[in-house]
Amino acid sequence: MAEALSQSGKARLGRLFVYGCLVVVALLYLMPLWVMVVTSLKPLDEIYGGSFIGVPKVVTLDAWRAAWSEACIGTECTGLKPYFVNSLLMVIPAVALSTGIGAINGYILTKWRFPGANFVFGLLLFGCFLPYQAILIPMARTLGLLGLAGSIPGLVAVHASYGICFTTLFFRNYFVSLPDELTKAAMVDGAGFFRIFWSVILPTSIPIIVVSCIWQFTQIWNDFLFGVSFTSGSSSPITVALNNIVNVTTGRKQYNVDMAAAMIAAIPTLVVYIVAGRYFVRGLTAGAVKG
Amino acid sequence: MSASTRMSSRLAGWLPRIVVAPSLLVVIVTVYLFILWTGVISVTSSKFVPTYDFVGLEQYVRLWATPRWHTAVANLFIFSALFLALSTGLGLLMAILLDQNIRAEGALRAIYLYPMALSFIVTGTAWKWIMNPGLGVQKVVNDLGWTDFRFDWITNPDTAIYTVVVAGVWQSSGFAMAIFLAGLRGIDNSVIKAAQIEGASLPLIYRQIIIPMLRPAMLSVIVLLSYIAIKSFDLVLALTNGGPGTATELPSTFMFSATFRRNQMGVGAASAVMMLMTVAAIIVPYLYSELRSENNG
Amino acid sequence: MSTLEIDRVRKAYGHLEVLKEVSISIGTGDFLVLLGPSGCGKSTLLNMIAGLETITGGQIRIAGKTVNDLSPKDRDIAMVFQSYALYPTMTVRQNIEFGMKIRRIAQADRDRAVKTASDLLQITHLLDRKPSQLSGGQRQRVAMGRAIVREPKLFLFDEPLSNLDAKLRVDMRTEIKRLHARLGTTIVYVTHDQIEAMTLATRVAVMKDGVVQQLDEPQAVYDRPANVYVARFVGSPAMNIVPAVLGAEGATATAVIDIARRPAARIGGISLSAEALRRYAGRKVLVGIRPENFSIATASAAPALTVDFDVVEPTGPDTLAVFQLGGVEVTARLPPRQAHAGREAALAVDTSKIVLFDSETETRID
Amino acid sequence: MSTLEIDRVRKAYGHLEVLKEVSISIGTGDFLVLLGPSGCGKSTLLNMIAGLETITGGQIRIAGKTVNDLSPKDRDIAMVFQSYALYPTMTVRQNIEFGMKIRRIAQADRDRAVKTASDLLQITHLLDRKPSQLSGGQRQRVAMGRAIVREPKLFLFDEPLSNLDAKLRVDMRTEIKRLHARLGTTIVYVTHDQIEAMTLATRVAVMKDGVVQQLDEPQAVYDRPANVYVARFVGSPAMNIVPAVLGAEGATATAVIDIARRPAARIGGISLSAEALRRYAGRKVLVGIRPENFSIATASAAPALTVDFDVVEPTGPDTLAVFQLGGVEVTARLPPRQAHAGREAALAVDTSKIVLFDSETETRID
Amino acid sequence: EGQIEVLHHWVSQSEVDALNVIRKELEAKGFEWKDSAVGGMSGANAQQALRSRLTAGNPPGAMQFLGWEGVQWAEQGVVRDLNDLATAGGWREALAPQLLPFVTSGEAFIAAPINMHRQNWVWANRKLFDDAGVAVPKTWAELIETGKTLKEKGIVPVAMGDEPWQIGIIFDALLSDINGPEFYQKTAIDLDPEALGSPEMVKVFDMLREVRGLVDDNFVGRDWAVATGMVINGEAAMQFMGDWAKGEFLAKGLKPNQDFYCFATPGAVTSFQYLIDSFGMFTVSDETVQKAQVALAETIMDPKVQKGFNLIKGSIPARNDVSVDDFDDCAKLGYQERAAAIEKGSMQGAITHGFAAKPEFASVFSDVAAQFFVGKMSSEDAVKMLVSGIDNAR
Ligand SMILES: Nc1ncnc2c1ncn2[C@@H]1O[C@H](COP(=O)(O)OP(=O)(O)OP(=O)(O)O)[C@@H](O)[C@H]1O
Ligand SMILES: Nc1ncnc2c1ncn2[C@@H]1O[C@H](COP(=O)(O)OP(=O)(O)OP(=O)(O)O)[C@@H](O)[C@H]1O
Ligand SMILES: [Mg+2]
Ligand SMILES: [Mg+2]
Repeated sequence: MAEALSQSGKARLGRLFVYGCLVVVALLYLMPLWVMVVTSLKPLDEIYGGSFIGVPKVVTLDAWRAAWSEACIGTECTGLKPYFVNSLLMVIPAVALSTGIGAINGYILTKWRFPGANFVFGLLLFGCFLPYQAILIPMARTLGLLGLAGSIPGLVAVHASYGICFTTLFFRNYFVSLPDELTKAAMVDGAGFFRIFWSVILPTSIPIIVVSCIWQFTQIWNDFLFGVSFTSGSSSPITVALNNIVNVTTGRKQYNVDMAAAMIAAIPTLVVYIVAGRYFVRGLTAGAVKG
Repeated sequence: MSASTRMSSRLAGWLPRIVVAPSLLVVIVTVYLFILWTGVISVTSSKFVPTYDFVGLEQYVRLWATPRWHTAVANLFIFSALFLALSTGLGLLMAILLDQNIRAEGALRAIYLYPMALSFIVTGTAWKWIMNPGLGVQKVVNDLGWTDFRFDWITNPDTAIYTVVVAGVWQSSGFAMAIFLAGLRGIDNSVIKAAQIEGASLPLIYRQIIIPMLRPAMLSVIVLLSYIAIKSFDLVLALTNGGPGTATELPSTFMFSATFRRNQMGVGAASAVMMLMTVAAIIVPYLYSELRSENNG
Repeated sequence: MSTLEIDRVRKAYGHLEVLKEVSISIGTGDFLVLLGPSGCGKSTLLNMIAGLETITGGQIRIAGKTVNDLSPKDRDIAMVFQSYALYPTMTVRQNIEFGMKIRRIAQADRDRAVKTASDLLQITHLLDRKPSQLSGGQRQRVAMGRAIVREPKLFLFDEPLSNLDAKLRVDMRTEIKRLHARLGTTIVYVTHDQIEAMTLATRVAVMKDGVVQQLDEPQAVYDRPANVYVARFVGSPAMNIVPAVLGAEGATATAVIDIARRPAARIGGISLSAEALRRYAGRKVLVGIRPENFSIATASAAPALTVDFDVVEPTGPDTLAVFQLGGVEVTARLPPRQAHAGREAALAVDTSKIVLFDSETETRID
Repeated sequence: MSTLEIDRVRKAYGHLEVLKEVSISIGTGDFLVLLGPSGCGKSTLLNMIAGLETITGGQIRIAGKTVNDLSPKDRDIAMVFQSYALYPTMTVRQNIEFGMKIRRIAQADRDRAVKTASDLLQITHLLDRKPSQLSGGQRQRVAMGRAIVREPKLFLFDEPLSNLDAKLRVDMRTEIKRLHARLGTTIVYVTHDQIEAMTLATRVAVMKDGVVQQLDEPQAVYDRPANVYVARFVGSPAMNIVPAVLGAEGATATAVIDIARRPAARIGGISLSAEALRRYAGRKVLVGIRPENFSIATASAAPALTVDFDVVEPTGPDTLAVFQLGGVEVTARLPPRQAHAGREAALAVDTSKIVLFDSETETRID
Repeated sequence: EGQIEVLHHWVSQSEVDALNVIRKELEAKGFEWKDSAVGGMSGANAQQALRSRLTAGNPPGAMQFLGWEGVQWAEQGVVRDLNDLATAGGWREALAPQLLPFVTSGEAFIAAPINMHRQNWVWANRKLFDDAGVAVPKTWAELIETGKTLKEKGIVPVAMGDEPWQIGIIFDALLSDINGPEFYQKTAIDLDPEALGSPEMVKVFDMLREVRGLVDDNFVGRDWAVATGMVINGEAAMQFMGDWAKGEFLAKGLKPNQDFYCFATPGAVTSFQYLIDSFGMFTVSDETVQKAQVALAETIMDPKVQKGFNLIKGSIPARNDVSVDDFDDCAKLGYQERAAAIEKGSMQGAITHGFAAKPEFASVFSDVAAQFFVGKMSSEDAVKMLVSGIDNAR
């Protein structure tokens, strides 16, 4: 729709203004990132000497090295490396599970509606708004009963369960806009419930799969509450390790390592945003727009 | 209108329900059963660990007699209102600007979106420094010569909550922007042309025509942002840790500290129930109307 | 190829009755068109034949066998949808093959079937494209190809042409007609476009609010509509329905029609059964005259009425002239350049084509 | 109300030339239809007239005044879009009022204008509804109402009827025609539907690939198309274009056309200028015959050719018969029940309506 | 020989180095140490993790306890009784009696204390004191005066952050220093409503307000170690902080009394406000873990280990019978003052770290003190708020 608006002579000034605004906002947005980057490149003494957000006098990558492979988390001085792996082991199955289940739920709730389907959807949807602090203890008990306590599979199960609510929302709203005739055609062609889902519906849902994966990936990767509650020690996800590096009470904070660690912890999500960001907006356009 | 269909065998007809049942079961247990459990705790005298002796609404009375909880509730309203208004406004503005055929759209979009990707455990520290009058923005501006410039909200209990709003807006407005952008991309070009022919100026066109047309996008932005507002936890912990004093306490931090730091599990559960009720009061009517109108349409 | 019997079929969504005891039966090789306005239940009926909707009451028999409880894939049907419903992520070839793949037909047989169908439909060069790379007409052909390879007993079409532009619609119409002639399969075809119904069908069922108004050959529906509704729905411009008073003149009837600011027109020589003549003589009736049954009065065609033309629309081959008759607006289809807006004209009427309707029940009087 | 002159107007998007020196000029009260297939540049031209697109070259003058550099709102035009472009969040009344509000017209005047327009369009009872609560035809009326209240010098319509169903399209067409008659405003109207062009226009510009092929009165375009392209584009079913060899017989020409498995047909008595006759005698030409110019041979109309009918499509008022002639497929429009598929038939041709084209340049030979 | 998982919230460098003394000793005995650290929020995160794990039936072998935590878990019956070991090792005799409520439950010994921190220290930059010509203050009034003198010279008198626990350290000290240890006992431990609402309490808040006047405005969000850095750099003169701050000075090569002062918060009776870290063992069925638990408890109570640990940590051994000869001057001073305080009854647990009132009450103290400190509340209102808050938590 933009072309419709851009024309005429005085438009040039307007465009200058638009670019100006965008760049200023972008710079403001980048400010915390800049603080993090410069801090991570400074030696600790410089920071405690009072230089917090200025340009570093000495640039060193020690903090990054330390954060990745040397920093102590408790008495284990392994850096973030092993926890990074833990997080990957957690996030990949959890995202895959919640997205997969959400997709099939959305499929059923739109293409195989049964009496009460809307009610079921409403039940699932309300789960999106649950304050998680409220359910830690019962969840711990349940995981204990299931023998999943303190393990990555347990954490995957927790994330997947609560993720279903959001992914179902995403997929349902997307599938509502897919013509029902597609399903009917496949049925006449002789395809069954799963075959239609797998061969016809799923291949058309790439944009919303991307949206769902980005959202879930961000939420699960950055989760701390469940991580700290349901895992321990060497099976912790990266946010818990990050917390242990950062959240020092009666010790001295190593700000440079903290910042480097935070950025290392954020790399996967940043990569996901940058690589898939284009599809993100497209996917939202395609259907997730309805709340 | 849907392909709700019959199949030859009974089992096949039940297949969709059978497939959706496990998810439903999981959600019923992990959401509703757990809510119920929390509700039960809130009417017991539980302190350190759950105990199951019924004490009526005592914990609620206690909760509402706690000044800290009042602060938390008041803050939730201030924070949610400002956070929603500013994130929505800023997101909308950026989306509109980004929609003007911008050359570096991809890069700018990534910049606006990246805060969503970062964990607040550490960006909180960066913000803390930026807002600290002796280190951050105020110092930089003062050093540049404007010595009267003040940006010391974080030091004042009355204004500290606004710093949480600022950081929250920074984190979430990009997401609002993405949804609005998607909405804008879906608007019919010719509506704008029609308004142009009628002599409407660009700001007028946006104000009177395009923005009202973004209502569906607006709704989803508000739903998702409310979700973020209600769950704001890391944000407060990392930025102000509830301080100065208890000035930036929110219900979520209150709940956590009551349950895990103060041995008042009953009060924590009561506060959780209060929060859930607030959420339900807002969300349930909305869900109801959305799903109903879809049935009719 | 087979017969189709729809026997007192009903459909209700909750309290809403969408189809009310519909009975239609057609023979092998017939081309049945379900014609009716939006929302009259055409698609619902078609979906019930396909097995995509449950049947509330009555029976559907394909080739004599009741299929009420069969799933779509067991009914031996193929269906083409208004939106074509091509699988967007598959190529044309995969789209056409999909049903065969599911039925585990060997690759060689599949290739052969695809080849035959795509040659027939002239889409062989498109086989490796995705639907999004096709034009509307090409998509339509692919959808038909997908149906053809199934070699079903029954083809079902749900408004297959309504997404095409006018020009293409005419071409594809002819193509479908030709296909039917070549394959000889029984076809049920849904449309709200009466021209499609007229050109394609061997049998037309005109529907309204879930009730079949008339089931007949197309020309019969056109010439002898069962009621005013059908008369108006079939034909474009629609049949003119003019209030008149009936008079008897020997064995034929005369319709007396008011014309504003002029003496009443008397159109005589309308043939009618003796009994009807007796019953309706002197009473109000509705006179149905098709636009093409007016003509400019000449020596051989005596003038029946004199009117003032209101609007004149040349369409190329013809000119449409609009005027007032009996208090309603009436359209006549005349040869080009013979009508001029605002002018007076003397018109003749082909009385043999006139149809009369009861002014209360609006059903045809014979 | 005013004149419109389009003077060697060009439009290029980068290297892509979309309009190539288009020149059209119409007088006050004219109804100009831009007719052409999708992508030929109709909307682009209309948008340039409206001021919504920049002009690459040439001039556009409204009422004699060059408007190249005026913004849309200063051109005193109103426009109706294909998608209607109603403001979805405003009521019908607000939609109609919006432009007046912007121009700060007093409430009382606004109310009066809305009343007049809505009465004219019979949408008074809809004034408080939102566009989403209206049917397609009602939306169309609202869009027109919005245009009417502006009382512009020039109305622009961009395919305003193409989103309506067939029946409604016919009705709204008549309504627009009537509106034009009543208001007398100059109108530019874009469509790809030739029937609309024929019925509405006082002047038709047939376009192809950014070039105007013919600019004339509708019946002239129909009867004497400038080239094969126009001949085929205007009229439905399209004009039949048959290869033939021209022979001279005195002052008239005779076309000799091959017919498969039969002796060649000789259609004589085609009038042609002496010079053309000389030039084309004995050479290959293209013969254009409209479907309605065939008729079943009778005593008065001598048989010109005997053919085998291939497909026969009854449309109600007429029957379309398809057969082979000169190696191409030809359609004839005949009265109902006179044609039968697979049968032999003797046809007469109205030679006065025949048009000849050069077989190389495809332009008309006079 | 066996493996033991140890859940703790020590994540900073010096804490971890100290902990490694225990770990090495244990590993020397042939046991494997599985580390589970959960830092943050003064151990609340670790508490929460522990609670989840106990609920799930999957407790760690050992857990670091702070304040009443151990006792409360013992009351739930999930903590292992270490009485046999305690008797054999003579723990009771080696520990100050004030500690016993935190490591025993009924008859049972439920935790092995490793160290003792003193919370009510003042750390001061000697050079600034000398330049300003001021001496170590003997009373709070003197301290305030000293501060004002320094402030006039453009020095920040008191460096601190706005975290409630940093404010709490000052409040705890004032509670005892202004009105004596008995008042501290009555208010912070016995929660006597009368004492809580008394005019004496108003005086405490009045003094706290005076201290606020000595703090710069940029204290929001400041880390305690950053504040210590300010004292080291000479930007600020004093800091109220537990003895973990000492490590910062020593790490810079500064010498006690020579470059910096360490002295107790001034009071008529010098108080010793302590906090201890102890390790408790959870009841588990796995025998190898049980063996490791015994080994760990013995290691912790080993005087040699206590010495090694505390030399690094900056605190003093929990055991009274460990020689502090190798320790620095500040530690020696603390050791001496502890002995005196035990006799005078002024060795008392710190509220701020949960060694006085139970957490639900302690948090009321910290809430009120923090809100008072950062806001503009009057002392009377603060007292009222304290009384009603404690009442509400009962
Ligand atoms: N799932 C449903 N629940 C309730 N009513 C329905 C449902 N599906 C269709 N209807 C109603 O049944 C009636 C017939 O619908 P149907 O789709 O068969 O109409 P149609 O004749 O095909 O119309 P169109 O030409 O618009 O496709 C409509 O009034 C419609 O609203
Ligand atoms: N902004 C643009 N940039 C490049 N090419 C364009 C642009 N807008 C239109 N075109 C091209 O110009 C040509 C004419 O477009 P136009 O919209 O005028 O066609 P049209 O005749 O209105 O077709 P339709 O009937 O489909 O509306 C098309 O080939 C189109 O692809
Ligand atoms: Mg339908
Ligand atoms: Mg166009």
